[in-house]
Amino acid sequence: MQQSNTYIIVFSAVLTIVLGGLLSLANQGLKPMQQKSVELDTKKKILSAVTDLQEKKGDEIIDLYGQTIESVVVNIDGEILEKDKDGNPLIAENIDIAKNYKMAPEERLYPVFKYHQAGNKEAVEAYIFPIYGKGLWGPIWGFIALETDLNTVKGVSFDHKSETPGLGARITTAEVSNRYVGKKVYNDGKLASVVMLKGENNAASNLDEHHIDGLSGATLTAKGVNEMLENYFIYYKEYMNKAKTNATEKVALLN
Amino acid sequence: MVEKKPAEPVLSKRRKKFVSDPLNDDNPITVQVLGICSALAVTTQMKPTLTMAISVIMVVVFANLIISLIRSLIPSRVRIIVQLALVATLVTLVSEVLKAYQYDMYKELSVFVGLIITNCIVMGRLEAFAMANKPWDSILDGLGNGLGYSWIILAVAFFREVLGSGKVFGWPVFEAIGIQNFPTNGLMVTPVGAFFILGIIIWVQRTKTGYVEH
Amino acid sequence: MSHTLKLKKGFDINLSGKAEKKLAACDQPKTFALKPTDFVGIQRPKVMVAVGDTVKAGTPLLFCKMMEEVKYCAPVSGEIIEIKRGDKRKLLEIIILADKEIVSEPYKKFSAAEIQQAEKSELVNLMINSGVWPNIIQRPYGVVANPADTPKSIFVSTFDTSPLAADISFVLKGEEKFFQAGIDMLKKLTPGKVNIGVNADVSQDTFSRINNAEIHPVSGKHPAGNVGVQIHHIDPIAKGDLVWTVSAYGVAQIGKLFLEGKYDASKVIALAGSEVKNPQYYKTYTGACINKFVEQNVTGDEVRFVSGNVLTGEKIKSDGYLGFYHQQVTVIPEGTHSEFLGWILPTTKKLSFHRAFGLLSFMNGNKKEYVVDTNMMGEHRAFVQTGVFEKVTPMDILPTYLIKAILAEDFDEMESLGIYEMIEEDIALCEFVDVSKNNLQQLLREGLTLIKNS
Amino acid sequence: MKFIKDIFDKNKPAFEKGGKFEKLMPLFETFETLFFVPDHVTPAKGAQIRDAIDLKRMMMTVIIAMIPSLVFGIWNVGYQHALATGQAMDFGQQIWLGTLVVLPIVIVSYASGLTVEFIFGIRKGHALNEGFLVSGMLIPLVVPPTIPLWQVAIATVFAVLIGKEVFGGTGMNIFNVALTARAFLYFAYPSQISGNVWTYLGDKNPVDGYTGSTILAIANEASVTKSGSVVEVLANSNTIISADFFSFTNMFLGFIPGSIGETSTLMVLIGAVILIATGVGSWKIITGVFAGAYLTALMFNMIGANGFMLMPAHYHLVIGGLAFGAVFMATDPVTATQTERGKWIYGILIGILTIVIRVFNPAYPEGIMLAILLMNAFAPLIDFYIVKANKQRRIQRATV
Repeated sequence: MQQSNTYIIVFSAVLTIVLGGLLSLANQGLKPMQQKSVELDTKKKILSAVTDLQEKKGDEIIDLYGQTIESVVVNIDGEILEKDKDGNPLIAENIDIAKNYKMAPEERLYPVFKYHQAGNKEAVEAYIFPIYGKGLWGPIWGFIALETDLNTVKGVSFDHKSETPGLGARITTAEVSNRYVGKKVYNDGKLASVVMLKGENNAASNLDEHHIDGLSGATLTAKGVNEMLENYFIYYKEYMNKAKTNATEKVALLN
Repeated sequence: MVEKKPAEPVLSKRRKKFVSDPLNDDNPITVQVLGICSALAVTTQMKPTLTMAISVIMVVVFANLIISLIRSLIPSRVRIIVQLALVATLVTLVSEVLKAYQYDMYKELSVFVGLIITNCIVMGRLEAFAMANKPWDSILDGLGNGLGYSWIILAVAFFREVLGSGKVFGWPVFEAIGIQNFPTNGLMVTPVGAFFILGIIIWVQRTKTGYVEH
Repeated sequence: MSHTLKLKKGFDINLSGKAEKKLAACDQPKTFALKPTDFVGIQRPKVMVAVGDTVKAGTPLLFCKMMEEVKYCAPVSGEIIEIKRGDKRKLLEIIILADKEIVSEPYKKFSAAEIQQAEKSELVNLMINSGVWPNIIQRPYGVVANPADTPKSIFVSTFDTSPLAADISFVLKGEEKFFQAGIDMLKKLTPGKVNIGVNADVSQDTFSRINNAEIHPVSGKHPAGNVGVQIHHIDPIAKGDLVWTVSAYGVAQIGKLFLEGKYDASKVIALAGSEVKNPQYYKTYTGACINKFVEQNVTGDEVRFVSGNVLTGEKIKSDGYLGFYHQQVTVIPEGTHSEFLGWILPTTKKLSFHRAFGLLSFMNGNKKEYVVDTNMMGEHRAFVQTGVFEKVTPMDILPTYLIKAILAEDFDEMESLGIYEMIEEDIALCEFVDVSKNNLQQLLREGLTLIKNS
Repeated sequence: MKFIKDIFDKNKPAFEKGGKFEKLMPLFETFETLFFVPDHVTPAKGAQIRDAIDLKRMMMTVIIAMIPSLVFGIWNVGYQHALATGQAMDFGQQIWLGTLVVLPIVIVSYASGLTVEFIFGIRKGHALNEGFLVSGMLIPLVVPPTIPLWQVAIATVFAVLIGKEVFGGTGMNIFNVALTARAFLYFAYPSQISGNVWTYLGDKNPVDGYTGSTILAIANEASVTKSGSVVEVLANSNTIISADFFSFTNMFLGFIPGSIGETSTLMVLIGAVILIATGVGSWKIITGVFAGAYLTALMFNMIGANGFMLMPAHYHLVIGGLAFGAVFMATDPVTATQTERGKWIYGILIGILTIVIRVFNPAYPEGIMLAILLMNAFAPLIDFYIVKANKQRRIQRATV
């Protein structure tokens, strides 16, 4: 049966309206849930650099985040920024690190997440810094959490786009990230960073507080991680210095 | 008085075949070799694979149902575009729902859910079956093909996750039975591994059924 | 005389038991046979005689229903004593008990000058009825030529490089005049040339003085003497081309028919091979029973009698009959033995074209003569390409690919890879050197049959 | 020999049709033909005599050519162990240790591969094909001595199954079986085979400052981290053992860590001489690979964008598995090009690709493996054009 053009046009129009309506309805209806999902995802990642979240459910995480995280955005000089160039308020959680990475380091925005005791903003327990860099095949990124001395590593979490499975991709495993815990960033006030060594099963004598065991066969990914960490320690240097002074001041005040 | 023909049972033998045939003899992946792209891409772990499988079942069942319902209304000249529009709408819906309730899966599957649109299984069933059959039959046909697709990708995912990550649905099986440090097979994590697993499944299946390429 | 064609590829199989160049005195065999199986093209033979009939040399015995005009005639006069048939009544042999004195059918005589002047149709008519026509072979396919066709050229190879081959110059000694007449006759059959391949490695070749034909000196190892190789280099066959070939003996026989007016099937054959006590030449007739020659003249119990040479010939019994086209009988040991670790032990005694570990025959130089038996020397295996076929095929043809095309029954590939240029004898050396022990000649024939019937 | 023959003859009926072990006939046949060349004779029509060559002998030739590499490899495992752990070991101890490490790998490789072959042989009812005899020896030679045995087994089974049987068995496979095994290991268990710590240490600790990395791994890293010229970095590596540990001579002779059979270019060249002299390996392919690699490396020297590019061209020929691959893998008659002219193209392209992969691909230092596998895939295409040219000549000839 060959329908007339009018029929086809009418049919198409009706179909478009029905399907389009259906889609926008779904979009509107699901929007709040979706936003919450995105938010949860970001917050989960930040928190996982300092605590174990395995047991917690979505709402609990958001609650926990609200209670324990205070976020600020700083620039390369460690100054806290409230508004962006266009005058919109800056929210640390919404900053796209990957986009910032494309700009010159001086122009980037650097979010900082302060982890404190639930409800008590003063009792800071850790600082969480997002990091970003290049692996062997593509970008790698993650968060590093430092203790209040801004020297001892409290925890790290890494992620990557396309490192070699079984080699470089191992940076996401707990086995590797645990190696960082307790290591020191500064050596006598000088930046020493935490460096992943070449090859696995290095002699214990080589693993001092600035060095961790490497990844067999993934020397180049390890090199990317090392560079990423060192870069961001430099970028956050000013902020860290200020935070340290504040902390000592506070301690002095309390005394 | 005209005697009424007794209604066909809801699950008559004929209808059961709609569901059972695509599971093995006429499997969309291993026999018709459709939907290979997603079979390779999403099957590193079982969880996203299951999500993908359910998504495809939903899309193909509902698309079959709707197309079958309005089949007499669809102008034949534009039927492909109508089918495409419907499938695209359903896929977008699935994608939106995933984004809202299963964000992890949404991120992981990302583009592959969208690619259900181009999955030949869906369009193929619409054109070959739903356009010419009643709604209930079409639902069964969609279900059969969806399941046929699902069990294959789940099987592939099972082997890839067990061998590649030592886990099933994220649960470390080897540690559970006392094998620590199971040497995971990196090949299984890459799409190449999926090729091999799929190849072996097809090989075994064809040896059993005696299927010969025409 | 044109430029010498030098062929680098190939391999001479140097066997012991070469025939000494002298004619042995020996009684003629009692029986002779015409074997329709010798003629590749014959599909539906029709016998024209019955058991008990008496025939003369040149009396038609049978024809093929596909090409009725060509008659296959009795080589000797005598009485038909048996018509042997095999499975499905396939005609195998027509056996004649020979007269003491051979009587020939009288045919019209021509002088050399008359041949030049006579009508072509008259000459052809005589040839197809008298029994000499089957000497003319058509390429492609290697079947008896159809008298209705006109070939673009005609080729005659006057030397044979195959193992233990009869020396054609010796065999045709004193027949030069018939050979010349035969060439003159052939010249009338084609608008093109009659090409004669002569052995450039032998000086003073009688055949290089032949007139009315193009002489092509050819030098090289086997298969340089194969007419197919010579055609390939001189005037190759493309799709749709027809070329005729005649053996040197065949040319002389044709000449004799015209000059003497009779079908003379007498020929000199070589009896050779490592198991022959006195390898030498015998004068007899086409289709002779070989028992007279081999009786008391063979050492060893387990031997194989081959009508023809060891590369392309056919196994026959000790009282079997010489093939129509064959000019030699070869006797070699049968190889029914299993050798302990024979696949790895180093040896200089086994002949090999290869030099794989332990095959040291290449160190013997090319003068050494070998005794080779009929053992396969290994098992049949999947086709493994080693590049060795190309080394023994002095043609711009890739035998490996041709064989693969035949296995795949891919007609276009067979055609474009040059199947029209080959018959069994051209691929025989490949069959000999093949590591995987495939029967390539049979395979090639299957391919040719496929194409011919398509 | 008679009594062995008798044993076979006595037991044969059990394996023949209707016998108790009818299904195991291929197995029986394999062993019988290993001892005795069968008494098959040529058919009545056609070639009445055959060349003394057969596939077994051809394959054995390849294995014999590999023996120098194998023996040297066994010794080198012990030698490297002594160097790395700082022990004093005499020649005999080194050989003994090497044998203890290498022999199990060889046995596992053969046992697992032959098992698969037999299963398929029995299913299809044909005797074992000799092809695996070579592959089974190649596999141990291309893996590091530190490889776990179970990985050898899995890789071998995978290679025979996926690399060969799915294509229809020997003669039909597209990819070199041993390289398929190596590639499988490379992608499946990369940490064991990516070029770090390739010296067998056993339960001993290496001496301080020792690196068991392969030269390729070191060179590769040196070029990426831009830490000076590769030659310098090599000269400064493992100075703890000897100042010229990674000198050209040492690398050529093979006194370096690496895959069992690959380290000594000299031994490989001895194998090459055997293969070429016997005509079993194509000299065109071997020469092509070396020439292609050398010229490409020379060209890179001129460009000289990084340390690896600047490495002297002749170094490329003696490090890694290039020589071994060129001589024993690229020449595999089944997977290489089959036309004579194609062999040149095939060999040269392998050489070029090897250097390109080595220099430009930081993750896969061993270029020859991927280069050969890639060219395996393209070999039919090269042949296609050579054959096409042959056909073209035939057609043109006709019109002239």
